[in-house]
Amino acid sequence: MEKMKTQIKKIDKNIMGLIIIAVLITLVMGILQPKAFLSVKNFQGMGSQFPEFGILAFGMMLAMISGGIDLSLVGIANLSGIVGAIVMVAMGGTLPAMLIGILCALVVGAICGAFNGFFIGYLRIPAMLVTLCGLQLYTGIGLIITKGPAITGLPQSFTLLTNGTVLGIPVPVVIFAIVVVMMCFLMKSTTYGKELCFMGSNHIASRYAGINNLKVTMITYMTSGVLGAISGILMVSHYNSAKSDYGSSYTLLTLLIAVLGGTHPDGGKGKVIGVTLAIIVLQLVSSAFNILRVNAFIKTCVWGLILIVVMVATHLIERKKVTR
Amino acid sequence: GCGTVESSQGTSSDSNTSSNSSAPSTDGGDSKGEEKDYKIAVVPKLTSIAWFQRMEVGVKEYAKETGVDAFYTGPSEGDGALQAQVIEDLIAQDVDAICVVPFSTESLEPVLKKARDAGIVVIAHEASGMENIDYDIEAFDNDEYGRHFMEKLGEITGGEGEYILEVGALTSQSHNQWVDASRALQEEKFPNMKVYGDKIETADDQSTSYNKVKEVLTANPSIAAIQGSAMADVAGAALAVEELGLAGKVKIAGTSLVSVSGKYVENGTIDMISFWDPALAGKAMIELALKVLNEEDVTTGLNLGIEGYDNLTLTDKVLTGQAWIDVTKDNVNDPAYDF
Amino acid sequence: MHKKVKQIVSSNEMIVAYMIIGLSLIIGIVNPIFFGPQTGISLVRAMLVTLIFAIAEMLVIVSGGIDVSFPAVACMSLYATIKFMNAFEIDSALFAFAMAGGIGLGFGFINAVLISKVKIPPLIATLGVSSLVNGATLAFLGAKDISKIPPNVDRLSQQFIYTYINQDGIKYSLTILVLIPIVLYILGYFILKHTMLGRGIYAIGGDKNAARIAGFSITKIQFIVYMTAGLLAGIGGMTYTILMRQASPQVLMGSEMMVIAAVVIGGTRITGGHGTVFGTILGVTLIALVQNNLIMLGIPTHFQTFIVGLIIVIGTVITSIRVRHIEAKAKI
Amino acid sequence: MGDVFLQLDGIKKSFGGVHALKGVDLEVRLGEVHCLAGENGCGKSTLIKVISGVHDATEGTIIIEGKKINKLTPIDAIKMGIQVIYQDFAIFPNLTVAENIAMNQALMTGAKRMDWKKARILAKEAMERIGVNIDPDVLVERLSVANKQIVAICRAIMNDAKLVILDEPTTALTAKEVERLNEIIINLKNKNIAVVIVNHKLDEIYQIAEKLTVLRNGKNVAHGLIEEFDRQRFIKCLTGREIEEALYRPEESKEEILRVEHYTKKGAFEDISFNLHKGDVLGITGLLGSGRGEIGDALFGLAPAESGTVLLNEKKIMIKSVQDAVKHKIAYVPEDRLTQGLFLERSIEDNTIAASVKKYFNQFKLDHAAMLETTKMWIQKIGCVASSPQAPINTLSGGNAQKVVIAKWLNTEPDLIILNGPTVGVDIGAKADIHKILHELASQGVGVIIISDDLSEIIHNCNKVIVLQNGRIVAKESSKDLDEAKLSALLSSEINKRGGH
Ligand SMILES: Nc1ncnc2c1ncn2[C@@H]1O[C@H](COP(=O)(O)OP(=O)(O)OP(=O)(O)O)[C@@H](O)[C@H]1O
Ligand SMILES: Nc1ncnc2c1ncn2[C@@H]1O[C@H](COP(=O)(O)OP(=O)(O)OP(=O)(O)O)[C@@H](O)[C@H]1O
Ligand SMILES: [Mg+2]
Ligand SMILES: [Mg+2]
Repeated sequence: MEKMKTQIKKIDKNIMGLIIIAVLITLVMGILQPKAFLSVKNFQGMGSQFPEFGILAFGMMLAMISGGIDLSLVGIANLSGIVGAIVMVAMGGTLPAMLIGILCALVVGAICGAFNGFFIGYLRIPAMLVTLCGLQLYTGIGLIITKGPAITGLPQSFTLLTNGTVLGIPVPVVIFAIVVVMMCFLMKSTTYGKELCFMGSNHIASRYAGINNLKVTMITYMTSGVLGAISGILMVSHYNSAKSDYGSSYTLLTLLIAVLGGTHPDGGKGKVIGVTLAIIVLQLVSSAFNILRVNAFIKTCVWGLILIVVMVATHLIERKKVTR
Repeated sequence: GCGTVESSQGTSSDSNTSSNSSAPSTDGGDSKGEEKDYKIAVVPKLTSIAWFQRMEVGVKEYAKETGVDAFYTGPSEGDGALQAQVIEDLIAQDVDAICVVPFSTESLEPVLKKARDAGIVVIAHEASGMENIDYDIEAFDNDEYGRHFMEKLGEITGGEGEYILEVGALTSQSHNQWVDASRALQEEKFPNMKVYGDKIETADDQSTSYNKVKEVLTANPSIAAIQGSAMADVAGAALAVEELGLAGKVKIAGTSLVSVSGKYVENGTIDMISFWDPALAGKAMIELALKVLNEEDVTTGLNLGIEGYDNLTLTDKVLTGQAWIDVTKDNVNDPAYDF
Repeated sequence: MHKKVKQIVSSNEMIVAYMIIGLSLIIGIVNPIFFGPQTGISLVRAMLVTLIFAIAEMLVIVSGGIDVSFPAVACMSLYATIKFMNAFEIDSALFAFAMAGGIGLGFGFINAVLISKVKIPPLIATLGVSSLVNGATLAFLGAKDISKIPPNVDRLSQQFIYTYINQDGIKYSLTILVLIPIVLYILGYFILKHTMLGRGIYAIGGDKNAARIAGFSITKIQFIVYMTAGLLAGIGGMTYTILMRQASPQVLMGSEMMVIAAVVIGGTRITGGHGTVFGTILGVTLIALVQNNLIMLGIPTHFQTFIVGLIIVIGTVITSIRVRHIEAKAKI
Repeated sequence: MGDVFLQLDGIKKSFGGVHALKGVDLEVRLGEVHCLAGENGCGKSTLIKVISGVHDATEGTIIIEGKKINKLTPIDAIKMGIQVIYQDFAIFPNLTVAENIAMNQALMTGAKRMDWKKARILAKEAMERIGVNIDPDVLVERLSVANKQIVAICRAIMNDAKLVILDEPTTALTAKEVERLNEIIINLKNKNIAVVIVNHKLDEIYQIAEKLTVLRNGKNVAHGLIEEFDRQRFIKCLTGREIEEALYRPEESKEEILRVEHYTKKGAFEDISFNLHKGDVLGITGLLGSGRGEIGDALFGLAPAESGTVLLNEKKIMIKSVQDAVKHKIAYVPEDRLTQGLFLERSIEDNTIAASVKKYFNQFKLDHAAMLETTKMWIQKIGCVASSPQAPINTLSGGNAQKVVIAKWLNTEPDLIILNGPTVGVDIGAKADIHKILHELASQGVGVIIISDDLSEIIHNCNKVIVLQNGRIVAKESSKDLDEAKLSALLSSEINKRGGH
């Protein structure tokens, strides 16, 4: 019983930390800029921003739990967005066309993920290398398809997907919430979720336990790819166009979110709730910076700083735990 | 206005109209007395390059001199998605006007539509084809600007020889417009000149420009002139030309900044660079936004009281000025152009 | 002896060499201009800075780590140095390299602390430092390109050790800066192969635990490795500035991918412990060849990202499969 | 006998919560051959690592040549003349044989340069001393286990050490090589060098040792001159018990569970044929590198065999992957518990259900309650001492953790269970528990194969034994006809010449 309590305490520390940060930012901003920060509009504005990179961050989380990393997510997002957009435009922008376009995008995401998974799981090339190459390849294919310029001429109604609201809640937030629920289910209630954690904790032991590491790896990167595609679809809708270099700055951001959300860089550990909170915290920080008109470079600088500080803090906490 | 239309002559150095101190002159700005406290945001493509840092200088100056709450904010990287997010935040903050230089025009249409739906005035720059804007303001007519390079190159090469055209990206609308106009003029006015190969794409990167120009000069040593479009194009070209021992033999002109290509202009490897002052463009955007907010008339002949933007031509939603600056060996050391 | 020959002919290096030769033949057949001294000179110049970064990266990877912060560190080093020198009117090439190298060394130290002391995974630590350094450069030093390089420094770009003039009278000159990678690679070869420090780098990359037990100081070696990588990033940055005659705070960002790819294709195992100086040169050559001659092959611009990616994937897969092959071979 | 070189007093060492050493004393004199004995997992290797500065002792004092050492680092230890052959060799796979051998010397002298010529000469000399000949320029990752062990030995003996420690140096060696090693040890002793040797094989101990220290469960239980220990006392000290364990000798049955024929994997094992009847516990033994582990790996699909047939319950099956093996209800308890058997940071519950997650997926979700129930059931059934099913597995003692590894497989209800070193690092009590579980399984009709180099374990628990050398079966015996001495002779006799050197 004792142990269970301490364990609950341990889990909550990370999540508590994130909640405290979120509350602090809201408080400080509420005092400094109540009108700008606490307005419904501002929260709606945030709501149309974070789902894009938030959904990518879940892909990164899965890859990191498996003991790898997925640096190709942005490439996948854009490639699947491009394919989806082309299909929609080619089919005339009707509702079925949009649905088929979305489907195509998801399939492309899954294929790219399968490619990553194959090289990582079957050929056992380190994930970092594979996905770095993958980023280059998918971006390259995107460029070949578009020849550079953005694909436009998408049906106007498609922009509603991200620019509309449901009961005052931006549609992307609704989609994001669905993704969160599905991720929770995937991690908690499926065989795959359990096996993923096993493989990430100790991939040798998981092989010796009869877990099909190749299959788990394939599912991981394919899911990651599909999440990339969902994010890609959101971007296509948000920007009403598709291009091979949208969101190129999201890679670092997703990595930062995953680590901040308590995902262990060596694999095996990661919580959907932690990552969700980290996404929200980052969006709050970003929005606060914008309202305070902080120089964008400081933001880049601070992202790096947060990443390092989180890692150092984790290290210190863990060391204290060991010596105790 | 002080009326420095430095178009084709481009030699008058006008050191008296030092551009970084030129606030909107009073005759253009008298309408500002009665306005309420407007909040106007200026959003560049990205903040990490010299060009847009110069724009920031202009915005800050404007805010300081007029007391209007005009501010500069933007993404640190060239990424259409990031720029859109900045604008989302601005919409949430209830700004009165957004002045934007779109990184990728397509990706901004939906979010600018949102801004306009929220009653925000949207002024764009370098984005003449956009739909969801109030007005777009251009420093000059792109065709005219492109042609003036060929005038210069034709003149100094004596209208003979092959030349190459560089663009930052094959997808860049303005770059292509410049070189196309330039080529059209050459065919008409300098029939003995001939373009060599395709447009060269440099990805706005100096070393790419360097490497590609070098490759072309190797393949065809009879090149007589080079016209660049992106900021780094002529600098890279000049470096290649110098290294291959062809300085003076190959004439170079194109868009660039003194901070990028100044020394090649000074030593004569580059014959002329042209640019428009981003600081002034920033000021012009804000000034125009104010006029729209105050529901003043916007018609051809509009005078924003800013050098080069004092007699604008309106076609559709696009206002065009005559704000380009030519820099040659003679005026390269003018402190007014030191950016 | 016969066995040795066979070993060398089928070594990793030679496979890359075959790829280089094959590719050269194809380019040469499509465009005969390729075969000429100017190609060599241009290629060396295009590779020069990458070579400097590559040997640093190779060092780090052999030791069992990775460094993606070098582009940001290089940019900070070169930009801060030129700015400082202009502000205080210092005009010495030696100072330029010393200061740039020193700044790099400092960030290398930070990397080393995070990786060796705090035990952050190298990829994440250096990614964080990269973001930090890049943001700081732009926020605190500015974003403007500086073309005013102190004359004595700038002059280096016009010093050549060999000039070839073709029949059209075009000069192809080999810059004196090529001596930097040459010296570095000779030094690198010597240190890695013939000093205990070098063997220690391989040792900790091969088996950290065994290295600790054998009496190597892992911390010390990691500090040396990451600080050297920082130093070389600074020197590489300064070299780039001199070559391009311009100091820009962002230019090198994003070059880490190609450098890592070049190192891996050159036979360095990303898991550490294996890699040679010669292989690294070949890896850089192969990538430079692909990057700089796609136009000669007439491949459209929008295909280039993909083709470069494809070559890297092929190179990586070949290296990885070879590793598996060696591991599966019967033991003696 | 010479002066006291090393003295340890009350050394304690714990890893997290596991107490590997609970107060050990040791005295080693120059010129003596001192044997450190004890069952698997009693803390011998840990003690050695404390002496060589790899581990910091949690408590206790180390006195070397009369000087009290406060903090000992590996390089200090080397400089003080302590050379070690570690049980896991601790050599560099990515470096050449010559380098591996010469490395310590260079580090000890604090050399800055790597002298390749000298390294080769030194390596050749060292190898000549034990009469082997391995190409000094080949990378160690290309070597077989036996040759790796030889490299480790060469590295330790070539220096002018004052104390040479050998942690189970003969696990992969043939009788002849063992003889050579013994000669070298005598040589060292004659040079007034102290030698500490860890060994499980009683015969080898009696051949060479002068002094004996016995550890049990992280504590000293006896020490003295070897003459003071007859075999019986020795065994009693080791195990802590007077009477020998009961032998497992079931009745012969005709019902065949497993038949393996001409099983071959190049470089690992060749032409292996055996069968297993209902009630049988089959023992597979051999030296390190003899292919004993590889047969287990192959039957579990980890490194599938290339040819041969396997019949399980009279049906021919193909095992090309772990999934095939799992599908045919084969279970495998791996050799290295820490890296292959356990998910160290995860809970007991997770570790228990790791191989059978699928069972708990019904009605579109995982049944967490059922998982917990199962875990509790197994904790009880196997007699695992644990505070809660949620406790991380690394808080358990070695024996209890091993029980969980076995429970993990039993939860899959296997038809055949293969255990590679089932009781390494497990204390007597737990060991007996585990053996009891295995006997029960066998009598219930589950095929049980024990792969082990613990000869007493094999003789006591298996009714059939096969002995391997260089991947071939050299003896198939019923354990009725065997005793430890005979089995030991079979292991290292040179029936099958080793290739390579
Ligand atoms: N971190 C811990 N928290 C709670 N109990 C622990 C912890 N670590 C060990 N224990 C318990 O303390 C006891 C002593 O552990 P130790 O590893 O010394 O056992 P042991 O005597 O060596 O047993 P074995 O022979 O099975 O390895 C065990 O019962 C173990 O379950
Ligand atoms: N690094 C470690 N972390 C946790 N536990 C450890 C570690 N090293 C050893 N142990 C534990 O300490 C105990 C003693 O192990 P040690 O290796 O010293 O045994 P040993 O007597 O050498 O056994 P063997 O005869 O099998 O070699 C074992 O229970 C083992 O599981
Ligand atoms: Mg041991
Ligand atoms: Mg124990």
